[in-house]
Amino acid sequence: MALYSYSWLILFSPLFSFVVIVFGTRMWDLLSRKSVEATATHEEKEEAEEESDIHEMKVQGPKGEDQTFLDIEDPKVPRLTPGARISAYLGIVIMALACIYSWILLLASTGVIPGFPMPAGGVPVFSYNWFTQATASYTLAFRVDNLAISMMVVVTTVSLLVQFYSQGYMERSSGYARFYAYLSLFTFSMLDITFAQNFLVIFIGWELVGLSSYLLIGFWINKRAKPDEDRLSPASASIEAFITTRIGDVGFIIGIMILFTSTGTFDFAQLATRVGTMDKALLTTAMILVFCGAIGKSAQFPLHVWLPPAMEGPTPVSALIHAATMVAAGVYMVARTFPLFAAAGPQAFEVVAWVGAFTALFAASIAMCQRDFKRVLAFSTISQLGYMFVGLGVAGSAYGPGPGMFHLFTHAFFKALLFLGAGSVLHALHHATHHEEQRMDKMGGLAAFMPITAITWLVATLSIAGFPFFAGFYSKESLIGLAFDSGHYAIWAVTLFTAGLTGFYMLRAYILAFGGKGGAWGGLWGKAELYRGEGHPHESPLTMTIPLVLLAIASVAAGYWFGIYGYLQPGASFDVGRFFADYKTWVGVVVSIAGLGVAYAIYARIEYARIHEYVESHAVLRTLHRILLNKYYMDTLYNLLIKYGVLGLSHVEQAFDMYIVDGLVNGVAQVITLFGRDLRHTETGRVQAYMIGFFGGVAVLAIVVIALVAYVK
Amino acid sequence: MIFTSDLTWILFLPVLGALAVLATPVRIARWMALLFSAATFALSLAIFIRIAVNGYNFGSLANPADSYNAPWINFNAGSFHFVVNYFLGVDGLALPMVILNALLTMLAIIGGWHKTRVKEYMALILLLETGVMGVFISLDLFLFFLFWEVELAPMFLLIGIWGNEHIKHTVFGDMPGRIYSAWKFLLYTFFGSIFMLAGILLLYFNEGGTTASMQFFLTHMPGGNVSFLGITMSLQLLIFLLIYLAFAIKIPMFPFHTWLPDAHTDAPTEVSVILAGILLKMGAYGLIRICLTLLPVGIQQFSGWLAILAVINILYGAGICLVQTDMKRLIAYSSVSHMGVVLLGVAAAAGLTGTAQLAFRTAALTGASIQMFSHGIITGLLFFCVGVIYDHAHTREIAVFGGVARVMPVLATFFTFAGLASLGLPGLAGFVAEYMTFTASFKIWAAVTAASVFTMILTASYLLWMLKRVFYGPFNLKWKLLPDATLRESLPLISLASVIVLVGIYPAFLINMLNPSLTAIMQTVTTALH
Amino acid sequence: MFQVYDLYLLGPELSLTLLALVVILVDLFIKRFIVTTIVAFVGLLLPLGILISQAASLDFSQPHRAFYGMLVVDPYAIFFGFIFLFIAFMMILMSYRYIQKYVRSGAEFYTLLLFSITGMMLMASTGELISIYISYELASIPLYVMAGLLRTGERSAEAAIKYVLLGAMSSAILLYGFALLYGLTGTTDLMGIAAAIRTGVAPGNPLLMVASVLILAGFGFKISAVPFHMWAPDIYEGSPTVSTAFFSVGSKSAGFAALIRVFIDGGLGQVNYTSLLIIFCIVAILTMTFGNIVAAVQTNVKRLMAYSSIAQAGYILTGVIASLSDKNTNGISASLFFIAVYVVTNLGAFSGIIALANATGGERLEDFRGLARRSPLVAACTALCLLSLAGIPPLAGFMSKVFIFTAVWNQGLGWLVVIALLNTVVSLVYYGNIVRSMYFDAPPKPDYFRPSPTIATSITVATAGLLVLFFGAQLLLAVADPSAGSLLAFLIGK
Amino acid sequence: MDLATLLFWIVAVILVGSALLVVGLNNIVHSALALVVVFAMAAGIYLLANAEFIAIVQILIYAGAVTILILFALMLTRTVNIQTNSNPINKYWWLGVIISALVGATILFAVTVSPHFVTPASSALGYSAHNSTCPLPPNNVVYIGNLLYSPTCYSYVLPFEIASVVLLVAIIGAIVIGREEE
Amino acid sequence: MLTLNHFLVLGAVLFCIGLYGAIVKRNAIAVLMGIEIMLNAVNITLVGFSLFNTAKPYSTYLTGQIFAIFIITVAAAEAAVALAMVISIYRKRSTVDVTDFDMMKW
Repeated sequence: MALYSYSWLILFSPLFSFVVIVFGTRMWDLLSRKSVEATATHEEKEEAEEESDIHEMKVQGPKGEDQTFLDIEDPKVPRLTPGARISAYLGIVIMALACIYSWILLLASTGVIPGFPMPAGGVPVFSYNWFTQATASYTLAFRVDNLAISMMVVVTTVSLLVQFYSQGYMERSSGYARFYAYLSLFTFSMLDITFAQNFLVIFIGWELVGLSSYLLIGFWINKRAKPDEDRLSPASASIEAFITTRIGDVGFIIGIMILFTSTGTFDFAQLATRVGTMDKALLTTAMILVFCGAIGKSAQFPLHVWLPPAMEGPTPVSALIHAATMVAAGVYMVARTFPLFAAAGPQAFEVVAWVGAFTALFAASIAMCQRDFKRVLAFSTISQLGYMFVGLGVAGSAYGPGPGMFHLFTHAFFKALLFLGAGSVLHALHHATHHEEQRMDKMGGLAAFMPITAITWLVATLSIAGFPFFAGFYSKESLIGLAFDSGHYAIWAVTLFTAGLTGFYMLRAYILAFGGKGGAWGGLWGKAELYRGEGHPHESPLTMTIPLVLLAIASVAAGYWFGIYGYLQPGASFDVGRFFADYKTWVGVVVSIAGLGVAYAIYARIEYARIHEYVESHAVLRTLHRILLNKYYMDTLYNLLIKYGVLGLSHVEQAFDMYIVDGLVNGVAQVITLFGRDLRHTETGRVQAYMIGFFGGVAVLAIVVIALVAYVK
Repeated sequence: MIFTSDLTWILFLPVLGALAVLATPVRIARWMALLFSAATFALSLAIFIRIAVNGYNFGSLANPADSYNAPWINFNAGSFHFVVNYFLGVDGLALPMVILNALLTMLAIIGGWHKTRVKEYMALILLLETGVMGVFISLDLFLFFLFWEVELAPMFLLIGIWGNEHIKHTVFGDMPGRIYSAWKFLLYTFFGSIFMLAGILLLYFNEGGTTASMQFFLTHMPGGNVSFLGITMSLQLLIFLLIYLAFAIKIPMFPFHTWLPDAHTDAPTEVSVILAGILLKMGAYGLIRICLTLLPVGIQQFSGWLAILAVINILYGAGICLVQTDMKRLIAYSSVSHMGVVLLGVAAAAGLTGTAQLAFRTAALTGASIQMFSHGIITGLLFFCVGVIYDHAHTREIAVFGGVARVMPVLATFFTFAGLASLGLPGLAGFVAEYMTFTASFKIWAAVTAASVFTMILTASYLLWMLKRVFYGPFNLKWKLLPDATLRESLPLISLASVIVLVGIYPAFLINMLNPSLTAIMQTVTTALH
Repeated sequence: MFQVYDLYLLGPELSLTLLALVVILVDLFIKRFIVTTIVAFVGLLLPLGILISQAASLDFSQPHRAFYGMLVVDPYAIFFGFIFLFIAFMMILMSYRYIQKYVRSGAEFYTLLLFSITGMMLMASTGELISIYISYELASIPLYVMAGLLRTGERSAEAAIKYVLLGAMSSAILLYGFALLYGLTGTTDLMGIAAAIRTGVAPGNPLLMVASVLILAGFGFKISAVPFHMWAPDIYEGSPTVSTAFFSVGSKSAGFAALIRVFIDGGLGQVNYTSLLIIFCIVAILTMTFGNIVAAVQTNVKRLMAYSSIAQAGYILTGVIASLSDKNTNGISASLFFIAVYVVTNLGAFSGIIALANATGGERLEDFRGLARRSPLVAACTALCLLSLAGIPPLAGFMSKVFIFTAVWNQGLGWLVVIALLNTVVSLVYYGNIVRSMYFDAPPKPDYFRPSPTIATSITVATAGLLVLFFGAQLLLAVADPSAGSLLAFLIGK
Repeated sequence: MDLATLLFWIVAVILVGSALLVVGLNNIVHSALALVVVFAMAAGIYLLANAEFIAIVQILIYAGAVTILILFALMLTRTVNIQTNSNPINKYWWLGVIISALVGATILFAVTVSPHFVTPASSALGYSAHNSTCPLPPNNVVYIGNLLYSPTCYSYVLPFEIASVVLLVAIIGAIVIGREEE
Repeated sequence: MLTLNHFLVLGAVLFCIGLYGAIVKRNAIAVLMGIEIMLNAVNITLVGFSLFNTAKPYSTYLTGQIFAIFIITVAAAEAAVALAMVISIYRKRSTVDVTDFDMMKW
């Protein structure tokens, strides 16, 4: 028990790092820098940041005047201050401790370390009451149970690796300490969700995750947008991420409100017992609304639009967001509230499954045509998250959240690997070209320069594609099969098809970046001359490659934790024998390999430029390519909606304020003034006019009074 | 003697300060102002600590934790009595407002350290503090009304003298913005207050006309119906409407809100801070203290409309923020939106009869009360931030900036922090209030609350968008020499940010302070509406 | 029976008359204006002393009457006596420098002032129509002259002739009203009139009402109630500012003193109460509304103050209305309180205007620009006085308004209160406008001027008075109520 | 119709006629002369109303002093064409007609329909200023003298005293006004 | 038979005429003449009342006449002041036309 109840240490350790960095090391840094700057000469100041990343751009100002803007991509300092270094080490060490603790918890709760059985219903670790009155209670409560531990392991592990990796990726960044602070905050937010015992806490974590992503995506504050590459500025991307997910949050909180006002509690356990008395339709509505939150955070259709631009953040952040934290939050939340979904009408799970399935297909189709290295991964994430929701939606109470969480678990590792690998590539390209480069048509053959990255990336590719015996194979094929078994044949078909697409686009990306026609292993292993960009890339430093290797191992190994079904839901189990015996498993494998094969056939066998020409020359393909490249024009549609719908309405309100409300008020004032101006002219200055007024008044009053006396006395 | 009560001192220390400021040379006057405002703040904290130490029972209207009652005017002529008592008291509802007032005034004095005509400025700020303080601690309706009016003149002068010279209102000739806005503020508020007086008189005479003590009306609620211009309504509703009009203008509630953006745009920073931070709370405080507590039947009959107006406030205010080009105007409209949350909470608290859903209604009211406090500090912080950037750049036009976080990292941090607090980020003050209000109000006004929640999107949009346009994105070279916030300018920022975090992560101290008061209010309401 | 004791009761007025004569004699022999001023000022202590001794020594359980009931010394009269003496003191303080600069015949100004004060005190303390009329003329004729005393002034002469012509008209109509009242009741003694009306006049009698209207018109002229107000703006504007100040406070309070005395003591409201009430309400509403709305567009401050004084008269009238039904004192108490506060406030405001006029000669709104920079004391005190007139706390004006409206509300006239309150919103515009000029605008010249010591004293006293009357409202109310009560004692039947 | 009535009618007609002349004549001097007739005829009316003293006072003060004053003023303010149109009327004359008529009509209506000299019940009079028991004087003048100055019987001594001050004030005022600028 | 109404009607008619004169005559002295006629009208009314006073205790018997005497006195004083003013303004403006006296208005 004590082992579990001290797990709040895990929860608060990243917060501790955050606080220490923000108020300790960073403040120390700032203060000491101030004093340095005060004495520094002009030249020294210039040295404070390398100018290589800074570009001037001329822009027409709002009033037609010329304005000069500085586009600063990734400001670097000549050397890191001690404070910054300490910040990083602190973050990493603390995260490592937390990670170790959470692994111990996992091992203990699975029984590998005997003697610490997890009590049913979990162990409360920390709680704090805001307000309680009769049936309404607002309490911050944290609890640890198996589900939490499984998620906690993912979060801490990936965070640790990302933090470790960032030492290399963020080298000499002027925001080094800030970055670590944000990473810690991000981890804390996610752990908050993980430990949540009730909707209040999960919502807090939910929003904090939004905040952390906002901060991290917008980490490079002065970077410009690149419209020619269809890329937003980090500042815009961060807002888009925050606001889009908030749209989902509205549904989420309305769902919470329905549950809360119907039962008087936010607590998951209490809710599970109390929802039985709720109106079924209302509960179903509430759960669908709660799922809206997941749609937003996990970037499901139609709120997926934030995720691709979120790639504007530093790549380790992308890894963290996509693998372990933000997007996983939605899945975790549905898993966490699984009993409530189960108690609701079947429509709730149907919605979850269908949204997942559709998103999986939708995102996969877009991913096929993207040119941006990271964006392919972004859409692959969206697609894979769709799988997870399918897993949750079709599982039913027999399997519980197992299938979905299993895929989340495996996906966390291989997707983190993919992103960190991509980061490694970008890092190398940045060094080679001295500017940011993410377009795959400027890559190619990179395997020759950076073998570790390439091989680990290939492992991850195969894993995500569901190649047999990699981690993704188990988690993905099992939930596709589950869709069929549970009678969702359409979903099964869709996910199956999507599996093929997954293989296609992942291998396409791999070959475009690392391989190419004429490379070794039939084009899978690139050569130096296949490189289409400038400069000479090099393999990344050890701080970056070590996490890649570790994750590559995990990308295979994670799939062998078959006990996860039973771990998460007593009674459920992953029947390995049946899995291998099932023909559907192998159908899935065939489809995946078909996808891989097609990709191989096209991209490893044909030069990239020729493929492009062919597509451009073919009307149908060209149109299709355009549509997919532009993501079905969803962004355009949303932009129009905001510009003319939302802002239009705002302008109408503004006009209403200005002309109707203020018009009325000012009008009254003007009428009174005019009235006064007229009335003052009764004073003509002529004394006899005054007499007329005087006696006229007397006469009128006298007449009135005579009339009054006659009638009212 | 009235001077034995600390409430008297909290009320008159600022006046003494104002006199001291006027009497001393400029160099000393600033420190005098700071000294007296700090003393007031310290005194308010002392009251808090004294009560907190003694078992944390902050009492309620019927039984305030600290009160003082002395006869002031007691005029009797036959059946006519005009009785005004010097009846002060703080309970859990008033004390947070008192502390907030003292704090923000002190910070405003720090913020306005280098104003022109600084002596008058400091003196007026201090006088304003007294007026507002009086509103929060008077327990006599006439006294309440009196203090309600006291604040007018200093505010009028503060906006008019130190306001923005920019001519933008051409309706009345070339009137500089500061003058137009000062007028607008003055006339709107005064217009509202006359109806409040009418309402108070109606209430006063209906209940015997022997005392205007709020405690008295707790047990003597008007009943019956009145016919007015052919419309029959309950007497309480009529009184409520009359009194509420003043509060509605102050809060400000749609459609009486247009004075606020103008006043904020043209007022100097520190005055905006006080205006948004405290003066708006006077309306909300009055709504809870007088309308809800003393006129539960009236407000209950109006609560449906109140809820609808609340959602209009929330969404309309937020929506209009999106197209603002002036930072202060944007924040002003955001105040409209945020104060709507208070309205919603109160509407929920009054929304049902009897003890139905009492827990949720209490929670909603608690949320609304926390919102009052948290909006005060958050908007205060926002305005201070705008003030810093305005002092340095001499413009508040959003469009002319870009990426200035590069040269103003400290300010950018605080501004972003404030923006995040304002959009209801957990861990900060705004979240506690909004979350409680929304979740609890949903029980009473489901559709309205559900609609209100959409403000989450809008609030995030306009705030982050504004921050982005000002601080983030490519850096506009025009501002390369823009200095960051100085230590003096940072002081208010730091203090308010700390309070925001404190309330955000440990709201219990505030909730426990409010709880006895609000429970008692709900008790009254349920008894009256049984 | 005439008794010597009666002379004691007449003491304040007698000594004032004496003082007026002394002043003119002193001027005759000692051609130093300062001496005249000091004599006038110090001499005022005598009537003040007598008044104080009356207030302190007399037993007011019964009104003290002298000269066959024509002189009534009751708390009401004493209350007004103090007000008028206060006005006299303040006027001498305010006018010293101004007279030296702008007014011819300084000593005569004081003499006329003192005579007028005598008349006003008598207006408040006579209980018989003939005496009231004569007092009315005694108070008025000096005013006509004072209007024309500006040294360089066609405007002043014009104001004087307008004033005298209209004044004579108004006294003619007042006389007609008195004559009709006499014809109706056969007596000119107010008590007798009240008794006759109570027992002899049937409800629905038009003569009583017409007489009331004519009397209202006559006194309405004095208090400048619409539509009998039309003299006020022109004469306020054209007269020497010190005279204007005196008109605005003296003429008005005397008018109200007599109006209330005649209508309440004479019991005119005993029959046809509703009709009289409606007439008064019409007049009051017109007065408030017209005064406020037109004041809002004025640019000459004296003219503005004229309209302001019209509007204020409207408020006071509501208080009178509240007591018309003759059975309660609250309306009159409130009115008395209001008048006292109004006097203090207006004197303060005019002190400011005079101080500015002394320094720059300007009295238009734009002359007030930036006064806060040029003379902070004057600006601050003027602003406080104006805000008090607008009814902003913590100044006595607020109390007086709240109190009068409360009293009116208590009589079931809530709608009248609402109208009056709406009017106060408009009034805020023009009072605020002056404050705006003084504080918001840049001064035309960046100079600094110091008000003369006398003006500084008067403006400070007035401003301090406002604060004192605010915090110590209870004290004044405690005086005002017995004063009002003494007026009603007979009617209530004590 | 008795003699008094007949005389009344004659005097009244002359009175009204000359009053109309006062307001109607275009020559201000003629108007002033007609005013003398008005004053004289008014004195006649007073005589008919048994008010001999007032009649004499009227002749002395009005027909004498005031008329002289007016004539002096006329001379001192002589305008260019005193003969032809020294006494014009303004453009409001029609309003003047209406308003005078209305005022007169209302007063007449009120004064004629109402009873006069309603007697108060003696008990209603709480205060007894009138109850002096003085003998009825032999004639009007003595009676008036008594009423004005008597220290023992009911007399209007206070207004009389005030009136004296009014006259003093008027003298001072007229001098101050009339004095040339220093 | 001479009745009270004779006097009252005469007074009212005279008052109207005086009022008319005061309102329409442009010469300030003529205005004053009108006012004097009005005061005379009041006097006639008072004297008439006095004649028909039926209440007649000692003190009130001749009140109307006393009133009239005071009116005559005061009216004379007032006339003196008014005429002084007329002369005064004539010296400054060379006119006695009251319609010209409109320097102050609005």
